[in-house]
Amino acid sequence: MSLLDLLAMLPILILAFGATAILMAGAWYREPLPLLVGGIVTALLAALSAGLVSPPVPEIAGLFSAGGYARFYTILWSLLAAAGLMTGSRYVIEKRIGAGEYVSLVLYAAAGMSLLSAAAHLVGLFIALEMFTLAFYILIASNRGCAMAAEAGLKYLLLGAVATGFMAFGIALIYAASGSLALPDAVVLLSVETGELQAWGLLGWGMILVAVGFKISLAPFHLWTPDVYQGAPAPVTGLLATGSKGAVVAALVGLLAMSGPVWKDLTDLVWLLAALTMLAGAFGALGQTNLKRLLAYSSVTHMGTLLVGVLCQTTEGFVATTFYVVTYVITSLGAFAVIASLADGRGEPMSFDQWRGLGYRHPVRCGVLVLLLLSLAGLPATAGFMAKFAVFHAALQSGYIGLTMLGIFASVISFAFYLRVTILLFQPDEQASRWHQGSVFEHAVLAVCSSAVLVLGLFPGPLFDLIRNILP
Amino acid sequence: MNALTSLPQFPWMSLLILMPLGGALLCLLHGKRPADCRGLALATALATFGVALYLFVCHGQGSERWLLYEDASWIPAYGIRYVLAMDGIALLMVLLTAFMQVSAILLAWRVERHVGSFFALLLLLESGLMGIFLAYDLVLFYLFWEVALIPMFFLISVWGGEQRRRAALKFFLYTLVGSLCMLVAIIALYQINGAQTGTYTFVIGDLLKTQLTAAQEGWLFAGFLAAFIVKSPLVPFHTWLTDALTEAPAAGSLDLTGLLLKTGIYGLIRVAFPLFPNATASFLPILGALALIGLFHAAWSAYHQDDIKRLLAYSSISHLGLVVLGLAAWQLTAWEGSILLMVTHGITTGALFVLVALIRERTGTRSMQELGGLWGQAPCLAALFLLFALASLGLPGLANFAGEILVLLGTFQEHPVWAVVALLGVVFAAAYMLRLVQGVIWGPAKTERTLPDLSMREWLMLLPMAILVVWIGLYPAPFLAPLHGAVATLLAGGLP
Amino acid sequence: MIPLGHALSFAAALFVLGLTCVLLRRQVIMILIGVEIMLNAAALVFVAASAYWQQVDGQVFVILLMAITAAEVAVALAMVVYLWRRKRSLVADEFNGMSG
Amino acid sequence: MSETLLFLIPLLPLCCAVINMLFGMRLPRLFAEIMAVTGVAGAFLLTLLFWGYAEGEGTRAILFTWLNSGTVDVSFALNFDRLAAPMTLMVTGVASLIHLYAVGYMHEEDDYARFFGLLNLFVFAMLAIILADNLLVLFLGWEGVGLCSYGLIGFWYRKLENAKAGTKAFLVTRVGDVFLGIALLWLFAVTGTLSISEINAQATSISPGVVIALSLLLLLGACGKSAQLPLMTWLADAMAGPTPVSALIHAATMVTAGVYLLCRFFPLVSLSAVGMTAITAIGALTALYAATCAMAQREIKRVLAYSTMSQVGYMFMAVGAGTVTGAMFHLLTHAFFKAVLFMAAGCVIHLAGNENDIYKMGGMARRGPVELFWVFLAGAVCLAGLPLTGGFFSKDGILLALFTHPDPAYRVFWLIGVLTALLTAFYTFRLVYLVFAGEWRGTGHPHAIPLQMRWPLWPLALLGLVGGMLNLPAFVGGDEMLHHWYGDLAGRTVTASHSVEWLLIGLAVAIAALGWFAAHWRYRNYRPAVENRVSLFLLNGWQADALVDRLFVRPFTAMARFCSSGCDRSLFDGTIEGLAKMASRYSAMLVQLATGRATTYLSAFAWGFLVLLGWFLLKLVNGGGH
Repeated sequence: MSLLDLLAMLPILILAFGATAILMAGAWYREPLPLLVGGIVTALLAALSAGLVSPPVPEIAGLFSAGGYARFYTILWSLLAAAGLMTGSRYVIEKRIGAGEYVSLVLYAAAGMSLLSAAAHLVGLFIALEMFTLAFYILIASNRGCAMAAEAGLKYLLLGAVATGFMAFGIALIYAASGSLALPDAVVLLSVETGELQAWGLLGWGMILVAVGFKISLAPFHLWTPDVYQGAPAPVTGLLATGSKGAVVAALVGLLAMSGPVWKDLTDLVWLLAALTMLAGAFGALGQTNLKRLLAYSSVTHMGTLLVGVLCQTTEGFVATTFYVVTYVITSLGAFAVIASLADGRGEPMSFDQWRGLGYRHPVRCGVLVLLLLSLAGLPATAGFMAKFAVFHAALQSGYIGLTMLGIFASVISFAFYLRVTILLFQPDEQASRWHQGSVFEHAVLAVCSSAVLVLGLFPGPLFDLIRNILP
Repeated sequence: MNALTSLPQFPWMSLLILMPLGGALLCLLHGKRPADCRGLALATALATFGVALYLFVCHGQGSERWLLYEDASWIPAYGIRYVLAMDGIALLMVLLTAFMQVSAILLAWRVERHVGSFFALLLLLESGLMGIFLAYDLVLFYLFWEVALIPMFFLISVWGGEQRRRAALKFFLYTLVGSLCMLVAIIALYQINGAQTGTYTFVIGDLLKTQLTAAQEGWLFAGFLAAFIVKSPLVPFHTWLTDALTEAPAAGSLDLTGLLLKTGIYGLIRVAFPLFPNATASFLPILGALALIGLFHAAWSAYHQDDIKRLLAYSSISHLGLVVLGLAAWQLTAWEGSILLMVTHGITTGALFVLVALIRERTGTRSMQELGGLWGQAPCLAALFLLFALASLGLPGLANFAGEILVLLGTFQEHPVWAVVALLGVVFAAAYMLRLVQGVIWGPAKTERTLPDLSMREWLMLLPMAILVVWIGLYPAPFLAPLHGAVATLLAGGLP
Repeated sequence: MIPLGHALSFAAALFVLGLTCVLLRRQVIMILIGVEIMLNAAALVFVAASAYWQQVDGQVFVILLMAITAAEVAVALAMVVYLWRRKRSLVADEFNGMSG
Repeated sequence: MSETLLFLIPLLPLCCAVINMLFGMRLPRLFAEIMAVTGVAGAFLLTLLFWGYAEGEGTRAILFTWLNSGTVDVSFALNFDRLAAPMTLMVTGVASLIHLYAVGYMHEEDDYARFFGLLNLFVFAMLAIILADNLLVLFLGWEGVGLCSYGLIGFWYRKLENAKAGTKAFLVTRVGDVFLGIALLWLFAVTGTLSISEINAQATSISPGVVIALSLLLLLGACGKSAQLPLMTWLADAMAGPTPVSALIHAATMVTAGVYLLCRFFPLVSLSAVGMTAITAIGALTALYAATCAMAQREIKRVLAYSTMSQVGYMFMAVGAGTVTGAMFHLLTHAFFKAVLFMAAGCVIHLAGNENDIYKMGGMARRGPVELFWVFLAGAVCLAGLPLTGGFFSKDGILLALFTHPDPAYRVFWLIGVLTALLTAFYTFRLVYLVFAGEWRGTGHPHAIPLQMRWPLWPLALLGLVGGMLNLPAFVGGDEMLHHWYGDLAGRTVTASHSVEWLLIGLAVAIAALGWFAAHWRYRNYRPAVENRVSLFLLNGWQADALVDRLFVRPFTAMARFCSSGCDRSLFDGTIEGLAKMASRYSAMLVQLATGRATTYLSAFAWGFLVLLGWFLLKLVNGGGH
């Protein structure tokens, strides 16, 4: 591994070493705030380096690509980590959670996501996936005071472990069938390879799909989502809902972008998954009376829509998917940040009874929440609309009319449940109680997210062009 | 058109859209001080109206296709442009919007809860409407189309009546289904056209040249139709309107009936018909039939109502049925009549909604069972109520008649039977309107106390409307003049 | 040497066994053991495949897999201990506070 | 240009109306009244002043363009010609007298501004009908008079019955207006113009079938306003309005607008024999029907209302018989004596203490001022058609026209006319006897009758009596003035041998006398009314209202209920709500999948995997994955 490779993976190194250093520091230095700030700075540094330092080599040790696509996501996930730390700061301080551990875990997770999005080799894929999955096992259960957190941790752990098993076996089968773990070859060789081995290979891809389906919670592998989202502390949920899913999707896009005809065999399976997921998410969310669970199901719907974009396998599709990921990450993170910012001694406001009439107690943050929800629903002039627009455009172009119609149907239903929440927020209710007024960090995150949602909604042009350029 | 775009001109239309938007933001910021909000909102609305009036007076008589045209690149990635174009029809609608908005804001003067947000939403709605009437790029059009829904949704769901949440959701989702169908159609059309010409664009003017097979044209047209018919609304897609109008706060229902309904028909005129001439040609008979059914169904339903607001809601549907009938006749006079009728209906029915709100303020009820004898208690109020009711039942010399008779004269040229049947609807209109008048202002007074008559502010609201109603009734020429060119072009470009 | 097909079939059987264990047992520990079996099945395939293709990649991956498994087990057991402390029980289904 | 000044005739009342409506209550009462009266009187004087314009071809004037779109070009145009001029003179003249009368009649009413405003507005609208050169302007007046009559019938709005009567009048006449509207559209479609004079000019070029349809439509339109069968039910109830209103609108002017309309379009209508016969038939039937009803009425004003109906029926017959002169002649005389009768009736009601029922009156001749009796009698003899009165000559002219009509079918109408004349004489004198003869049977206390209510009666009564001079037949040495004035507008010139004319005169005299004697024999000494089924049937106007209710009103309301409750509430809303419910049911089902137990999720995992496996097997089975 040459020096150039090290330079190429500078951002990752910053994240990893920063994390380790803070972990060490945390061991005997118990003051949380400096550690948090340190973590935030580290994450921002990583993002900066990824943005400024153009890597000298296209690939790192044949495991990870260092192309524009990878850098783009590295920036995104580093910023996400920073935002996650900002939203999590008050939670860490008030719940007396070891700041060192928390910060380092978040940074590790960010590193993992960045690597996953850059994976150019099945080994790299596996390592990266495990990297942030392990981090999340701990983060989810990190709130020791709360039974739900433990339960969420358990559920995520069990399913995650099984998913890992599937992942490993799937990779193994592919390797057996194609004789290579490097990504393009694994697929290409598979497609030229004939005989019964190819069947094994396809089976392998199927198993990987199962694992992926768990990570981005596609129906029927989505059932854990609401429980875990509800149980995990909101800042962690924010990361889980955005980063862990986005990174996987990014990897998927990377895979598909270079994968060839083999995937044609998978298309109608993916079609089915996308349709199921959109509907399951939409209908599941309709009956919810708990904001976090509602957001969980809505994330399921969004993953379904994303899958539509992935399915297209055209440049349009990949552009749309990537844009969708970005907007989804921003919006969803913002939504959970609002919840986190309201949390206080009583915990987080979750059930609709707690939210009723809150719009009059905390107008600004509820206004932001409404904006974000409308963006999630896909109202024009917000980022969400441009994302949906791009995806449907791509889908129609590839002739997936039925899927588009399903998507339309799903978004009608999603409008229904998002609007129910907005009505709830501004329902005159005198006994609506006050919640925490939120820290500077949280407000900063909210400001960034909401403005980003509007900017991307009104002037998405530059981002689209950027994505078009960096696609592998 | 290019000549127009090339010469630099002041972006009046953007101003029309942005001014209310700015006002809305200011109102939100000043939410703590209601008085400021009122002043701000009124000032904004007046300024917008001033601009609209200036455009009407100075640019209204142009003879070229577009009186005003603005074009700028917006989202090059998808060839989406920021194109605003104003012809005579758009000009009239813009003028109507600006005018009604002033009254709406005056009507909302008494709102106590969250004044800032209320006025902000009203202004946001205004800018959305302006956008709908001016946008000439399909994505831009769709954007405003949806954006206009949100303020109305909140106006209903927060400030509305007892059933407000149900009504608001129903209103939003019902119209949303339609507009999402339109979105799909828009994208599909965009792709077909792009595949043919190689340049991907959403500008309506460029999409006109798209070559479509009959099947494609039918489906796309259906997509657009879904949005516009639900919004218009034609029976049987009208039930959202009655609930929304009944539950909405006074200013909201004023805007809803006076302006938001018109967007559906406007969309037909400006987008659906020109883009899909052949489909339109084959669809016109169905449209006419729907219009007639709506006309009578709504009139009958109106006759059965006890809540006067609901009655007026149905009367709106009935009138719009006549408007659509005029369009379906596809004849110059009928079209001009329809558009004029859109405007006048906005004013008269709007005024009636204002009066209903005032009556509600005074008596605390909207049920004809409990109302009556208003003439003895508040003569001016009652007199204006009578005036607008008569206008709305199409009394010659008042505004609606001018539009209606043109529609009928034009329609009779093409489809005598339609016109005759529609004429019968005139009796129906008289039936429910006189029932309304009888229930509200005649008869013995139900309450002994004398009610306060019109205040200064209320006069300010109603007097301009009354004057307009008489003016358009007797001398509609200035409002017809801008239409001639535009309508002729549309008709020529529309049917092959 | 053993043909790849046999190895694959055997590994598949192993995998299925692990999966059934995961599905049938209620104890968290047992479920985790089932997962371990699944992972080992994967390892087996890797070994066989690398032998078949005459490459070392497979074996490398096996080593890696072991390491990762170890890490995972560590976390998992920590979690188990934590759960036991909370709620003197390790039956997975008793942790059903949230549903719907 | 001076002919534009002609617009002053209608605009003068309009201005007074507007001023009265806007500021009337703020002005001193006297001023409002004076303005109202002078407005109309001014119009009268102007008509006299501009009389010259009417001669020859008449004068057209255009104020400004009203509607202009495509081929439609409608302008406010009036046409002051030989047909319009006398009518204008009559309307303005009678109206000014009635306004004077109204000043006295309403002197206790507080809401005078609305009253005089509407009354003036009515005069304007009526003049618009008369002078309109454009069908649409005529329609404006047409609806305008309807509106004013609506407002004035329901003037005492606190009694809901009055308001209801007004609404009824408006709606029933609106039904007629629909037919007029259809005619309007159709005329525009065939002639491409709405100018009445041009339409008449082109009349001959329209295909006969269309002409028949058009004339029938016009007839139906006229029926609405003139309360002819089948649209007559509103007039009797319209008597709920103040008496001056009944005198002006529902006797002298508005109800005759239909006749005027037919005369206006005579060049068109006269082209279709069918149309003419229909007009005559309608007129004859209405005349008979109304006369029979009038015989059984108990309220003085309702008697007069039905008599109006039947007299207007005569005018229709005249038009149908082809003599515009006859129609207009009877129209004018009828306007005079019927106005007198109503105004006198108003005085009677005052004297009887707002008592309407003639069976509770009697002895009015001695009770009230004596001239009241004479004036009423003058009107009555004209109505009954006693010799040498105006009514006598005009009615006789019509009967003669019917008798001498080439088509033998018209003999039947003539017979009906004669029979009606008999009945007319009878019920007229029944009225006179019951009201004025015998002893006072009432209870109410008499109100004083102010001066303004008395002397306007005289000129009208006089006009009614000597009205015959307007168009004295040649054989009694008259110069058929009106006939010559109309010239080519006059329609068919009735020619008959002197013997026939004398015969008819004799017959008419005999009939009038017969009617009188019958009434004398029956009502000379008061006997209470007989209550049998026939009289009740006639009292209720042949149960017309009940019929209309069963045929139209109930189905309409039923349909309304169906549309509102049946369709909207149940069907449309039901569907929507049903969909919503279904969605939530699905959601509930889906949510149940998430049991909260990790094992469930694991098994879901497994199921998903199984599905995958199955899918792969499928792919392998059919043509192994490539």
